[in-house]
Amino acid sequence: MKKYWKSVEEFHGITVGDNGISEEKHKEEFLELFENGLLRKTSSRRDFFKIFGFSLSSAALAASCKRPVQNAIPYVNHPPEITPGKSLYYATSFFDGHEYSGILVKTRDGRPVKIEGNALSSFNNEGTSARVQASVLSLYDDARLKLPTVDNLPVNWDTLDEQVIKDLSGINSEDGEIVLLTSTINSPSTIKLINEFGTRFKKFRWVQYDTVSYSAILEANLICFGKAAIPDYHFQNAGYVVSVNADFLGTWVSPVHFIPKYTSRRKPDSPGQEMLRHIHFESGMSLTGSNADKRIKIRPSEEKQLLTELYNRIAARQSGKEFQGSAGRYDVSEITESLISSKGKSIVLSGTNNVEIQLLINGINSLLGNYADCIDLNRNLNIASGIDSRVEELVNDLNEGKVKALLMYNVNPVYDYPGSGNFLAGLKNTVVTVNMACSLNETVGKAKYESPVHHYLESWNDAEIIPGQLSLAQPCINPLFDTRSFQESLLKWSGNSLSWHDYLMANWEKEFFQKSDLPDFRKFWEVCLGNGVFSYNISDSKPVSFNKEVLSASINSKVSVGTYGFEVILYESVALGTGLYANNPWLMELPDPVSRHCWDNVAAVSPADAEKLGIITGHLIKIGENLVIPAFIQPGQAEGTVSIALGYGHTNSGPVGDNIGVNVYPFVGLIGGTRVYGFTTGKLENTLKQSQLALTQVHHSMEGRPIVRETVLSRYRSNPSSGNELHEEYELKHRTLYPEVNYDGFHWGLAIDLNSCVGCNSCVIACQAENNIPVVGKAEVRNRRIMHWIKIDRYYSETPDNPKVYFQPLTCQHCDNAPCENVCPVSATNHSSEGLNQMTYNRCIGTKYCINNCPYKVRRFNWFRYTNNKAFDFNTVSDLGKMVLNPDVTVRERGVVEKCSFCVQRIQEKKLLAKLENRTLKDNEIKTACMQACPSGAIVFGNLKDRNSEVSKLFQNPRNYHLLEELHTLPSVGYLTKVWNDEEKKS
Amino acid sequence: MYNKNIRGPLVEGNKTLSQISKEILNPMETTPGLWWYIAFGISLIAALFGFYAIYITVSQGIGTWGVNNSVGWGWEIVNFVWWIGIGHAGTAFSIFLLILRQKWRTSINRAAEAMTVIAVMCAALFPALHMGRVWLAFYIFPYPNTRGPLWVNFNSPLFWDFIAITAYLLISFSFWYLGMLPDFATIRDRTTSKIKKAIYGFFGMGWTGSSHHWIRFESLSFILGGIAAVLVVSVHSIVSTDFAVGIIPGWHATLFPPYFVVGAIFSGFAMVMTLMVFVRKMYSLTDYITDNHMDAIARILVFISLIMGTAYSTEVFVAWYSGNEYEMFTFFRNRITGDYTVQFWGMIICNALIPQLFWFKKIRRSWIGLLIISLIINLGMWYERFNIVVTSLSKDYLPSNWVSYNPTYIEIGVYAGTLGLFLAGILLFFRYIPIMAISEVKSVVNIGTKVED
Amino acid sequence: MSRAFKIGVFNEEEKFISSIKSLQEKEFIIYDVFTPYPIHEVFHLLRRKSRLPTAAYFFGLFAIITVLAFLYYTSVLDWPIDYGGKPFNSFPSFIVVTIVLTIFTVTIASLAAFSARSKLYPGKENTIFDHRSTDDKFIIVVNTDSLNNSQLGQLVSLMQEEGAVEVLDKEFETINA
Amino acid sequence: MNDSVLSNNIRFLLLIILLICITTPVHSNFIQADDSLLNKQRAFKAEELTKGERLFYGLVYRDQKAVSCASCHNTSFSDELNWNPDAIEISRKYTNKSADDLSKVLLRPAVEKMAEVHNGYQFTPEDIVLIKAYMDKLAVIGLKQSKPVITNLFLFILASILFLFSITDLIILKKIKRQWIHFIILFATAVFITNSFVTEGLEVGYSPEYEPDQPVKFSHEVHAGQNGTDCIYCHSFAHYSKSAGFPPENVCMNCHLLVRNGSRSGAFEIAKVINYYEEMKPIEWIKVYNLPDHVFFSHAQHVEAGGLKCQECHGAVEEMDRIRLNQSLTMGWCIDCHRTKVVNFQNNRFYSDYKNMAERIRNGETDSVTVERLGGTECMKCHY
Repeated sequence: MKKYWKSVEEFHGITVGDNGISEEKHKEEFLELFENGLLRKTSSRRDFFKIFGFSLSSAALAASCKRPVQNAIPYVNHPPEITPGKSLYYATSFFDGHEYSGILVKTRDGRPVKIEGNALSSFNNEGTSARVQASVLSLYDDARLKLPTVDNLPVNWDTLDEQVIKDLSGINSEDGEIVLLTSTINSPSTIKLINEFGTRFKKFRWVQYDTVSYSAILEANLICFGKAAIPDYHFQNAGYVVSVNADFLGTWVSPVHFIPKYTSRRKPDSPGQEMLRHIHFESGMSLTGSNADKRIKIRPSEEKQLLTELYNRIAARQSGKEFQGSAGRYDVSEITESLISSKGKSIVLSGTNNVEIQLLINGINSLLGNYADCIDLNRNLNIASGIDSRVEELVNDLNEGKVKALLMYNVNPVYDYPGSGNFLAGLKNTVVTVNMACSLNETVGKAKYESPVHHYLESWNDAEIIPGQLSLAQPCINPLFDTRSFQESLLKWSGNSLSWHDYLMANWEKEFFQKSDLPDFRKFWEVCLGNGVFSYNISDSKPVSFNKEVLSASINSKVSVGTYGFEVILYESVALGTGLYANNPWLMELPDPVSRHCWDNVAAVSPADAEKLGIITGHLIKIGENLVIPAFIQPGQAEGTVSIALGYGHTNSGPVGDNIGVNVYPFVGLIGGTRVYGFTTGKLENTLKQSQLALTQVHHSMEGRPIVRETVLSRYRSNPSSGNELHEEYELKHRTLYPEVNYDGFHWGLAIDLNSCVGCNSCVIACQAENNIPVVGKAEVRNRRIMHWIKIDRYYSETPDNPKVYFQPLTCQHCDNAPCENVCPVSATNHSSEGLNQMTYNRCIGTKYCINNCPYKVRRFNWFRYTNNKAFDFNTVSDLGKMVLNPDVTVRERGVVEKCSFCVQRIQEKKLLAKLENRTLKDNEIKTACMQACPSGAIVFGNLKDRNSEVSKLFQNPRNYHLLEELHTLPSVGYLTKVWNDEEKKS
Repeated sequence: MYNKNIRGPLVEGNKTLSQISKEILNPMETTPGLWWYIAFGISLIAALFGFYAIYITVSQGIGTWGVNNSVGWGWEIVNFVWWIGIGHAGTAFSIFLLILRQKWRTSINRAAEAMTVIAVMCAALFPALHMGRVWLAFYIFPYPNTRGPLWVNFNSPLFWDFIAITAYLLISFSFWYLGMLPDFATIRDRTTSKIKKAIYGFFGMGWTGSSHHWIRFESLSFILGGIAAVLVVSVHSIVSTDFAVGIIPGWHATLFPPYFVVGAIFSGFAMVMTLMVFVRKMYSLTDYITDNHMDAIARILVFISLIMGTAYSTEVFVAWYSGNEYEMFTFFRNRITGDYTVQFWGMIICNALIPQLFWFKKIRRSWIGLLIISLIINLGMWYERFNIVVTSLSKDYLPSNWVSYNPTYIEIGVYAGTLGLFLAGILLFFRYIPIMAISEVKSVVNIGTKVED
Repeated sequence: MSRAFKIGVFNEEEKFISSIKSLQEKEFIIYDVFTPYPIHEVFHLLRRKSRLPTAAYFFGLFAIITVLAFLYYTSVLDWPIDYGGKPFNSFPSFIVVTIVLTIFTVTIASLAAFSARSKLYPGKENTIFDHRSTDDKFIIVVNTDSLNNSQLGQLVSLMQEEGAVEVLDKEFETINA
Repeated sequence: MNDSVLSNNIRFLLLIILLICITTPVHSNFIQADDSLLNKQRAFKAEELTKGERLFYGLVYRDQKAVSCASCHNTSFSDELNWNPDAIEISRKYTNKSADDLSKVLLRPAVEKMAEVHNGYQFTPEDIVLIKAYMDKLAVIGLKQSKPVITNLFLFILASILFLFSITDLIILKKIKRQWIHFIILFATAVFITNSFVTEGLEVGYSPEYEPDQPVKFSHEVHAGQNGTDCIYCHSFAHYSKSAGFPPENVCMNCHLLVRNGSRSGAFEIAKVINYYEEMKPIEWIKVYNLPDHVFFSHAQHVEAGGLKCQECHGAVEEMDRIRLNQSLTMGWCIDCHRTKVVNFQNNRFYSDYKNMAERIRNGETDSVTVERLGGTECMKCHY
């Protein structure tokens, strides 16, 4: 057994718990729900019958002794597709300018309640990220903009249109320049519309602005291959991956796209394929670094030298020469050998927004011939198009008064542009400013015209994420507020009388209909709308040629390797990303997968530095002159570096997101036309003031216990049950006094492959959305009362210097010999004949005995009333926020215990469906929310009584074991051992 | 049989029977001293604070306490077990000593039983309060209902606990009350106040001291004593099953039932001693509660202390001997060393080491020594329960769930409230109920003067 | 119809007991004796016996059977529920409940039996022959309704001989006992 | 001495009588009308309004016979089902119409049933004007409403105090010498207190025979009974959704586009429905079968998969005018049924997954499979 170490925090005795409820200031928002909906004369398709939805949700929440009179309010005209009490799914697409997923939206009685992955969307293949899962809550955000304003005064749309058109034509007649600043747009119809809009004006510029920029990749590829695009990385074809500072499993480009490909090659036993080996260089501890077989710490400033050496070594090896240059701090000779041996089947990538580095990457990949199978520039990812220099140019132009009108859509530069003061000054300097935002943000209120746009679930759209892979977005609910889609506004302001929906259809008829083999457009449209996606073959363009000249310059340019001071890395956190959803309480409370803290951003410092500076987790440290932020001792952090998450510190994002953490966007540098996410400072001091952090896990070592069982590939090959020897031993030891319970029909089980799980946390939010799990807020998280039914435990082993990281999703194990069931005095928890550990909320009196007696501690207690309680004003206080509640799951009262139910509502629903259809249940028909959301397919649910079901097979797998199986609790959850593609550590 | 010449008289001072009545009833018939009012005032303030804390708990939720998703039980269960333990002394005194025909118990058992009843009532408050939905507490009754009928889980130690405490409270009260019948009659027949006569007459149930009454009284005492002896053992055994049936390291031990019972008697006797020191001082009843009484309790305590020490070392030994890594962690790295060393070593020192001072006669005969050590024992017993409840939960199987636990002022308030209630109850008991069983004292006043057969 | 009693009041236990003995020798029927504390010798002399222990035994037997039957009925027959893989008839856990509930029942039933048999209940007002008997006096009460004068005289002298501090005459219209 | 006892007793009795007087529910006749609204109708004098009221109540005799409008058109809330429109509804409908309109409908009704009843009414135009005046007033002030002055809680507390007092008096104070008074009081208050406890306790979440007035006087007896409409025609989702569904108004209009005259309520109630539909307002029906929110109940499961008839749970709806809660809707009621109902084990292929059970049936060990035997009484079949 390996030697596991005890955590840094435990040594210093971090206090995690302070009592008292945080008094969140509650912003009273008037809910204009009933004004439009009730009296509307026509009830069209997807009309949101507000009263009905409301009465249901209020019914779900009303809890009192004597029931009040309940009304049942039917439709006046029944919309044919809505069946009260049945879910209706709409295929649509999620794209917020940064992240894309093809999704299905589950609506109940006209209101979207859950996002699910669209299995037909090959891009994300039914997986979704936490942010996509949580986006449904943003629909019901009180901080959404509710009506158009001019100079911050409410107006109606006609007035606004009139004034905007007048202003724009005025500027146009004076030859003034009109600029449209948007987030990345990959909707072909919208792009066409923008171009059409632009041609109406004499001087028009369209600038795309990415909050977190991929400008360097775009520019490097433009230089090398003549195409400004982010290539698609085919990890499923790669046998060897070297990544540098690119958290492609967590935040970089499109994790939800990369995770399934990556994990499909990380299976130790997939036939005919070598398991992928992954080497990762980075400074902070990222999700990708945690999953890498080998993680090497570097300082950001060393990256270029490292890649140069790698390039030169490969080049030297290929030309048969000895490597001549100077060797860096890390011996990359082994990596060089491996890369060359898996030539054409490897990927080298970097996430650094630096053109030179990206050129080097391109050079290495070209040398290795990876552009054939592994890196696809032809079918590239249309996920980011912003070029930093163009934005910078725009800001300068704004300040110089060259731009007369600025139209902004889905951007928040006042918050996230590095020189936001500069931008704001430019904005003030511009005559006509129009802001089109969906929800409250820092830029809102700064422009003359506020033209609020629909939430994506309310609007039509399309997207071409990869050339040839199109998807449609359709409204799943009538607009809740007096908003209008961005495209509708453009159409209006360009004098086009078509509605955006008609425009979209017309464009599809013209552009894409001929690419299908369906006979008429109506049919084509219906099929596309039903599937949500449409793909067609694009011609394989000729092999890209690599422009080698450009490289020499960047190889020869000198870099200074930082040897003193601290290098600060600014990164996107897995939960909050760029900070677009800061007001989403689900995401705010989602713990970071590695540091396991939430409700804050922190400065991750390395244990060595912490010791040097006397820092303990929670100390406020001062970085540079004016950045004061709580420190967090992050094992694996490179010495001399500090990592801080972007996206926090909002000042105007709504009651949840405001004043949480520190905004570090102002510290993003602008060097040579690209944004640099980091800076170097000589100054880092400990203020010794203590800040209370919301940590959800304070002990990080497994203490030598066989909790996550692991092996390495070579040992696995010789013995598939290596690392899992205990399982057989305990199976033999299991004896019972009592006769074993014989399950008939169904015995539900869940298998979790620890090798596939990358720890992305999307299951956590999926579960939260599905099961109406309340948000408890920072103070209660600190009191260790987070409510998530599934959590992803993270353990470290080896040295705190550069630990190995393990992720383990932990949910109710549904033990057949459940210790919790025995001890409940009122029989509120007992076992079902289908192997479910049943928790009956309405019977529970809250003795908490079951919580104590659960060895896995997966039961949660409703410490307070989280619904209709002003102290917990997240999403279960306002009527609007409550609309996200799943009507099939009871909202729990104060004082009852709750826990994972294996999504019993889904089990019951599918069983009923099978009964109604007079057939047996199919394997994989029932999917729990966590299984469905998992992009890597690590979670498999099914019937253990069915020998042929996928879960049964996984339970037979020699890698399968049960958590704490020596207790003979007989869990229905199985884990598959973690297999590292690494040589064995000599202990 | 008891021989006065060897062991000294049970009641000193050659009292006549009427003198006994008069002296024991003295606290009831005279206005109490200032100390009584001050003490009562303090206890009322504490109780009021407790009521406030209870109000907050019930109106806002258990979230106002420091317990969390890993440590589901905190001070409330610690205090519950502590009170229940204290509540064992009265019955232990009355019953074990009754069955063993230890006549020296007579001047102490009333107070000890009163203490039992009040302590058990304080204890019973906690399981009720720790429930998330105390208004649905009736679900725990297995009564025929409209739900199917849905019964309760008879396997649950908490259900056992519930019925055991209910039964214990009822039986302790019955036993206590039964013993008071002749005394109430004495008061009724002695007093000149009409109100007192009416009230004590009502509660005296028409007792006359007839031979018919006495024979049935004696016989009922022995029945109740006999079955309550079983109950005393079983109640704390059942309380211990709350933990012993659990699967958590540090809980899952077969040692628990005897260990808890002995511990309970230990804390109960210590509390009796604390009280007796006060009673002797405040009411000058040294003739009834003689130095020999205190000596006897101290000897029992030192004996039990040795048992406790053995139990503690057995626990640690078994944890090591079992080779179970979770048990070893709990004992060696979370109690002996680790975050909870104060509580663990506090427990060892207070319960196993300091009571050894009772080997010295000087200390056994010094009221201040008795007082201090008895208080220390009660503190130690509180530590013991804290050790069991909190340390096991705070670091159990999965390190990801490990947390620490700190009480909030609400929890402390509830505890202070029960202390206040207890003190107030005891003070009222001094004031309105004969401190000693008058009839029983009378029956032993002359015992041992002539050596019986 | 009123009833007359002779009441002998004694200060000391020994004298009181010997008085009982001599009265019984002279074949006086002692109506009752009242003492401040129980005296076992008196029970022997007056042949007082209690059948409460027997009753309690049957209460206990009844309780055990009822409780076990109830447990079996509720957990096996009426609504069997699987708790942590245990069989429905998980007898060992029933033992605890049975013991405690049996004790509970026996206590209640014995108290009730005591109350009923002794006719003692809250608010009951019994005839008090001499109110000092609950304090420090030992009292012998003899019903004198059927005694003639010589017998009365003998009775009084006998009591006084044995050391009665007082011998009183009392008449009561009704006797509550 | 006797005097004082007597006077004591008399005083006590007087006190009780006084208490009874206080506690008897007092009905206030009318809710005070808003003067400003009445002022608008000051065209009529108070006497005239009174006369209008008397006419409405049939207190003005003509030729030895008087017609009382109020005898058919309720002027106060009533528990009895009255098919005729309430006075208030008519009044509101005619508020903005002239007395002439009223006269036309009143004396020459077009609707068959109404014509039958109103046949031979003789009102002078003046009468009608006065009646209309009264009805306008009624439209403003609303129906008579009984307002119980004291709540049950007050009575309950009073009874408890009396109870405690008499106990105290019986034992300690002994003011009242006659003990039978105590026992009467004790008995009466004990009965009252127990009764309150039991009734209030039972009514927690449970209201048997609940039969509220609906916004439209819809008769299930007419629709489902006499006309034989299938339940599914209106409650159309019962076979495939969790909810059976309340019929949208366009379903009502399928028939009532043509059928404008009802057999029970004439044209008035149907006109209401049509009005709702035309104004695109939903009818806010009052739910009778309410399950608590922690219960998941699926109609599809019971009707389609379980093959239950609607009447098995909802009773003989086709014989009810107003819908009445027919079941206790307690958990015990559900469980009883789950214990006895047999599932369609052999014919629904879904159940073939229950291999042990199928085996036992093949072996003849058992013949019928109840819901319970497939886990139908487990918590998470209904609560999640």
